[in-house]
Amino acid sequence: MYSEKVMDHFQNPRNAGELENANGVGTVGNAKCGDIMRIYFDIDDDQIIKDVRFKTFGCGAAVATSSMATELVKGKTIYEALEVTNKAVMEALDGLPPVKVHCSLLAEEAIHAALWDYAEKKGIVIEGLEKPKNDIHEEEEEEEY
Amino acid sequence: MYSEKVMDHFQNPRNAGELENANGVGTVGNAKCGDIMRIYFDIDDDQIIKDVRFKTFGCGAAVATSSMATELVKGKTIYEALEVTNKAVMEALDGLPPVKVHCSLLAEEAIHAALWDYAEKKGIVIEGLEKPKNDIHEEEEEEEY
Amino acid sequence: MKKLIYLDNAATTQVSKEVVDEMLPYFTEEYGNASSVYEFGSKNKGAIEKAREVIGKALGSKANEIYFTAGGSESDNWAIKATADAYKEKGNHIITSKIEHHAVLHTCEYLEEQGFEVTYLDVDENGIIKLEELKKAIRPTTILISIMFANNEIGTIEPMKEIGELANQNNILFHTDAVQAFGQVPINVDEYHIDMLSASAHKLNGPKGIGFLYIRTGVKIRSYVHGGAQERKRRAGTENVPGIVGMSKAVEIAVSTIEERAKKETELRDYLINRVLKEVPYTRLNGHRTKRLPNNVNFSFQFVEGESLLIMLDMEGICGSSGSACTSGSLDPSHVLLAIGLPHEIAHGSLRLSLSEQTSKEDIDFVIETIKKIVEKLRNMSPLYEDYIKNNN
Amino acid sequence: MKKLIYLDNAATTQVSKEVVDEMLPYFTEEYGNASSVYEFGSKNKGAIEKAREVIGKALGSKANEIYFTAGGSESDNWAIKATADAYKEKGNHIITSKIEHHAVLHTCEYLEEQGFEVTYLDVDENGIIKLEELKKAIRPTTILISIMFANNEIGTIEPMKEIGELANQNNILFHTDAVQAFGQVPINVDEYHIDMLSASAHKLNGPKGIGFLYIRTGVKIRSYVHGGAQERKRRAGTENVPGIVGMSKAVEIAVSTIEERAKKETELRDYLINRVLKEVPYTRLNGHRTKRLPNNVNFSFQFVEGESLLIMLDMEGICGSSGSACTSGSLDPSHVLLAIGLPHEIAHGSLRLSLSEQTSKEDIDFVIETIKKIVEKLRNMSPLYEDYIKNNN
Ligand SMILES: Cc1ncc(COP(=O)(O)O)c(C=O)c1O
Ligand SMILES: Cc1ncc(COP(=O)(O)O)c(C=O)c1O
Repeated sequence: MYSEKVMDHFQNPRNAGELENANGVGTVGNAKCGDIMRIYFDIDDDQIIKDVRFKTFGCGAAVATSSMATELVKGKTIYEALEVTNKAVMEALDGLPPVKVHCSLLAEEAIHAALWDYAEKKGIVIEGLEKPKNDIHEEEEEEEY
Repeated sequence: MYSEKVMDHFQNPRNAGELENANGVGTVGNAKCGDIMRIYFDIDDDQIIKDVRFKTFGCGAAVATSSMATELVKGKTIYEALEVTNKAVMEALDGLPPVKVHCSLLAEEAIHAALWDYAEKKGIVIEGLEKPKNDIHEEEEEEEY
Repeated sequence: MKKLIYLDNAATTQVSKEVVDEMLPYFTEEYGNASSVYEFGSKNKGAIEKAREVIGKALGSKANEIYFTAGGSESDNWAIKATADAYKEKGNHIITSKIEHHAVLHTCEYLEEQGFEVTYLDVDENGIIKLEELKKAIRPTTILISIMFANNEIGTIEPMKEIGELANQNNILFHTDAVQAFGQVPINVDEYHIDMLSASAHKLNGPKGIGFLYIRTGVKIRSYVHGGAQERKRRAGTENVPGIVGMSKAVEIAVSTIEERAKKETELRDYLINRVLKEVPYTRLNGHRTKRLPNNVNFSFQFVEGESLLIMLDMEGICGSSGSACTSGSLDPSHVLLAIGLPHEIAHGSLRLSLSEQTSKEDIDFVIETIKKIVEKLRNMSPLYEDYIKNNN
Repeated sequence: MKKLIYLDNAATTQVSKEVVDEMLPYFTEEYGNASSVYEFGSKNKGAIEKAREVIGKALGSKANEIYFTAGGSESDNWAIKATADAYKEKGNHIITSKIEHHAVLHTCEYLEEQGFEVTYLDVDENGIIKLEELKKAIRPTTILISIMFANNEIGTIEPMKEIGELANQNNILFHTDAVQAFGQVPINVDEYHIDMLSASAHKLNGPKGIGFLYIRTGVKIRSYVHGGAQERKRRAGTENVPGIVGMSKAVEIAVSTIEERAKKETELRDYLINRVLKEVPYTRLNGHRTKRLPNNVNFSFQFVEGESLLIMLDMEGICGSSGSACTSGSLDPSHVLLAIGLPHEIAHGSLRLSLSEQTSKEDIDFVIETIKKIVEKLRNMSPLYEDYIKNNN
């Protein structure tokens, strides 16, 4: 069901855990959908993401996308991080099963939420960043035959 | 599906064929139902059935019941023959599958038809003998569950 | 063991050894649930998807247009009832033929009880539906045309292409019961504009209890068996993996040998037909002389009743059938033979012999000689024959 | 091969060797059509009738009250839809429960679309239906009560006797989905006033794709799969003889070992339950503590999501499942766990382990240790756990 990359990131999640000195924390998803992601950023004065951690309650894909998302943003500026889309996360993982695409959306949204938190704390505006919804849940569609 | 007795009478039908000097011939059934039986009697002056033959177009049970019916009436008086019921034929054959019971009715009716023909030819009345219907066909019933 | 000449392959076939070998591991080794998370189920899942591809390829369809069922009857029921259900807003009229298998006919009769209208098309003396009649039968409310690919009793192959085109031009769904044809004659669902197609594995040396329904992308029918999310939520029930794998193998073999088998069987078939017609008087071939399944032969022997004939053949080790296998036990003569215009007493005297790859010329020679003897014996016992001879001498 | 501890026997089971051996001849040797005239089909016919007797005996029913189907889903669909169809003059109301298998639930939802009214009974925190609610739900128009014998996710056994008596007193038909219970707990259809009962062979070491519906004499439902005259005209389709024979053998074995299996499995089950509840904090047992299937265990591990847990168990060679097997791939949490009152996040974290005769104490010990490690690992990654600890310290 999952690609090798997904399985690898699920079994050996990168950057799992908490970040004591985080200056941006975002939590998205909800228990009803079965996925909650939290991302912690340590962003330095040059607006570079020096360190990142995540915690995720969710399926294998949710854990793997969180892990991959943290990899993709680590060492990037906040504007570069803003460009990390769910598509990029999925591609980096060699794809996801259709029913799991929403996990990658959640990862994108978690990055945005952490950036938003950072911006609020700093009192700055990150251009192009919208206030994240914390409930990303695509309606499961009737399959098209 | 069939008892050994039925199979025996089907494979080695007794009294199959035509009787040249028959003085009573009865044909019953119709092609629509898939069964036609004809019985030939040679009845002597003491009203004893001296010889008997049959011809049958029909299933295994139809052939076997014809064969058995001829056996049961051979050497009997016409009144004794009149008592040979479809039940007697069936019992003598160790039973018939439910869907084939109508064949034994046909055999009983064929005897009656041949007796009727004899009576008409002789100008006598055989007490207890009704004019046979030549179409014996039980409606196949909806199975009872 | 007694000699056995099995000529009832239209009813069901021997499962080939390769098929059984393919199935075996899925009983005792790879038994995990195919719809599961664990790795142990993934081989099953893979096997199912491979089967879908094999079958899709055989039909010129996409893999995901193949849905597994328990056999031909379920496929027919599903296609017809679910179409009625899904398209009832569009109309309530269905067109089928008088010679369909009971799985189609009784389903249509059931729908009539539910308020649908069904036209049962006549066929000609060879069992071919009349295209003019079909054209005339089409109404604005017609939602489905269901015509079998080839008939199970008399082997006649219907004009699929013409039917498909008519259906297509009139924007009507076209379902075909290809239970007899699939694996015996090449089928391409696009060429014939087929929207739904039923098949059953046990007719082509696969296992019993497994079949499929092809459903063209875009056809909006939903589940017939409701429940779990299997088969993309369209057919519930734990996947019958051994059955699916067995069917896949059977299809693979059937497709790869289709030409040589057809050639061999057609030759034997024609040999059987020609000799019997020549050597047994008062005999009729039922079904079209050439537009027929390579393995199907169906005779009517006048003045002779079918069951008696069958039992006597059986006593010589020859397995044949009379009328449709599924209705044996019934007293009615075959609806197919009546539809091609046979009178009752002749319809009662029919014999279907359906060949397989295994059938040999020696078998057929023996069958012919046996038929000759038996038919003569039965005619000598037949009051109909007696009357006929007396009236014509 | 990697070590494999298969604890998904509620989803499907290994076919036992004796069962396969029994089936094998019917693929390649005794393949003739069971509904035929010839002798070669009669062994098949005999095998089918013997199977009917074996199963009838297992249920305390007559042989001719057993009808073969393609599995549990078809049996459920048949029982419910055909009852609706046959008794619609009497009424249009059906009573079922919120924790039924989807084969029952989706069928009932389908009937609602067709104008029937369905009451879905609540259950208590252990998954037992409330008899008082059932009593109140009964209307003059109620034609059917369909309550499962035992639940497939949480293993809870329903009060069959009480339900059957209520149905009987009120002259309402009683159907039970016994797919999980049959072969695991003794069932007598008369004792429980059961009018229809669904079962599926692959749940008791029989083959997939075969099941049956028990229909009490006098129940007037007709065909669901229309077509040929098989199964006394009530279920069309060429008989799946290998499947029927395999199921019969599986039932024979299951019935003859039912007590010792139950004893052995119950012991192991309770050992697993007790240790996990004691050794893994924030854990809940779902389903009734004692009124449960001998082989069913279902836990919720708070702060942990089920699929992650399953994959990690799988990596250690342990096959389990989460929610109902049939809905995996779905994002919804189990309807059963919601019905017993679990909040969503806990419902998402459930694990079903279903034992077999083969399961050993060593297996269970390994499973317990593995669960402990994995749950800890996942909790350390869980934002819910983090919040919980912070809020409670
Ligand atoms: C309670 C219950 N009912 C019905 C079914 C459906 O049975 P099958 O998958 O054999 O169709 C299952 C198993 O999946 C079940 O556990
Ligand atoms: C033309 C046709 N349709 C449908 C069926 C039914 O298939 P099954 O018996 O596999 O359900 C058969 C065979 O019996 C058939 O010949």
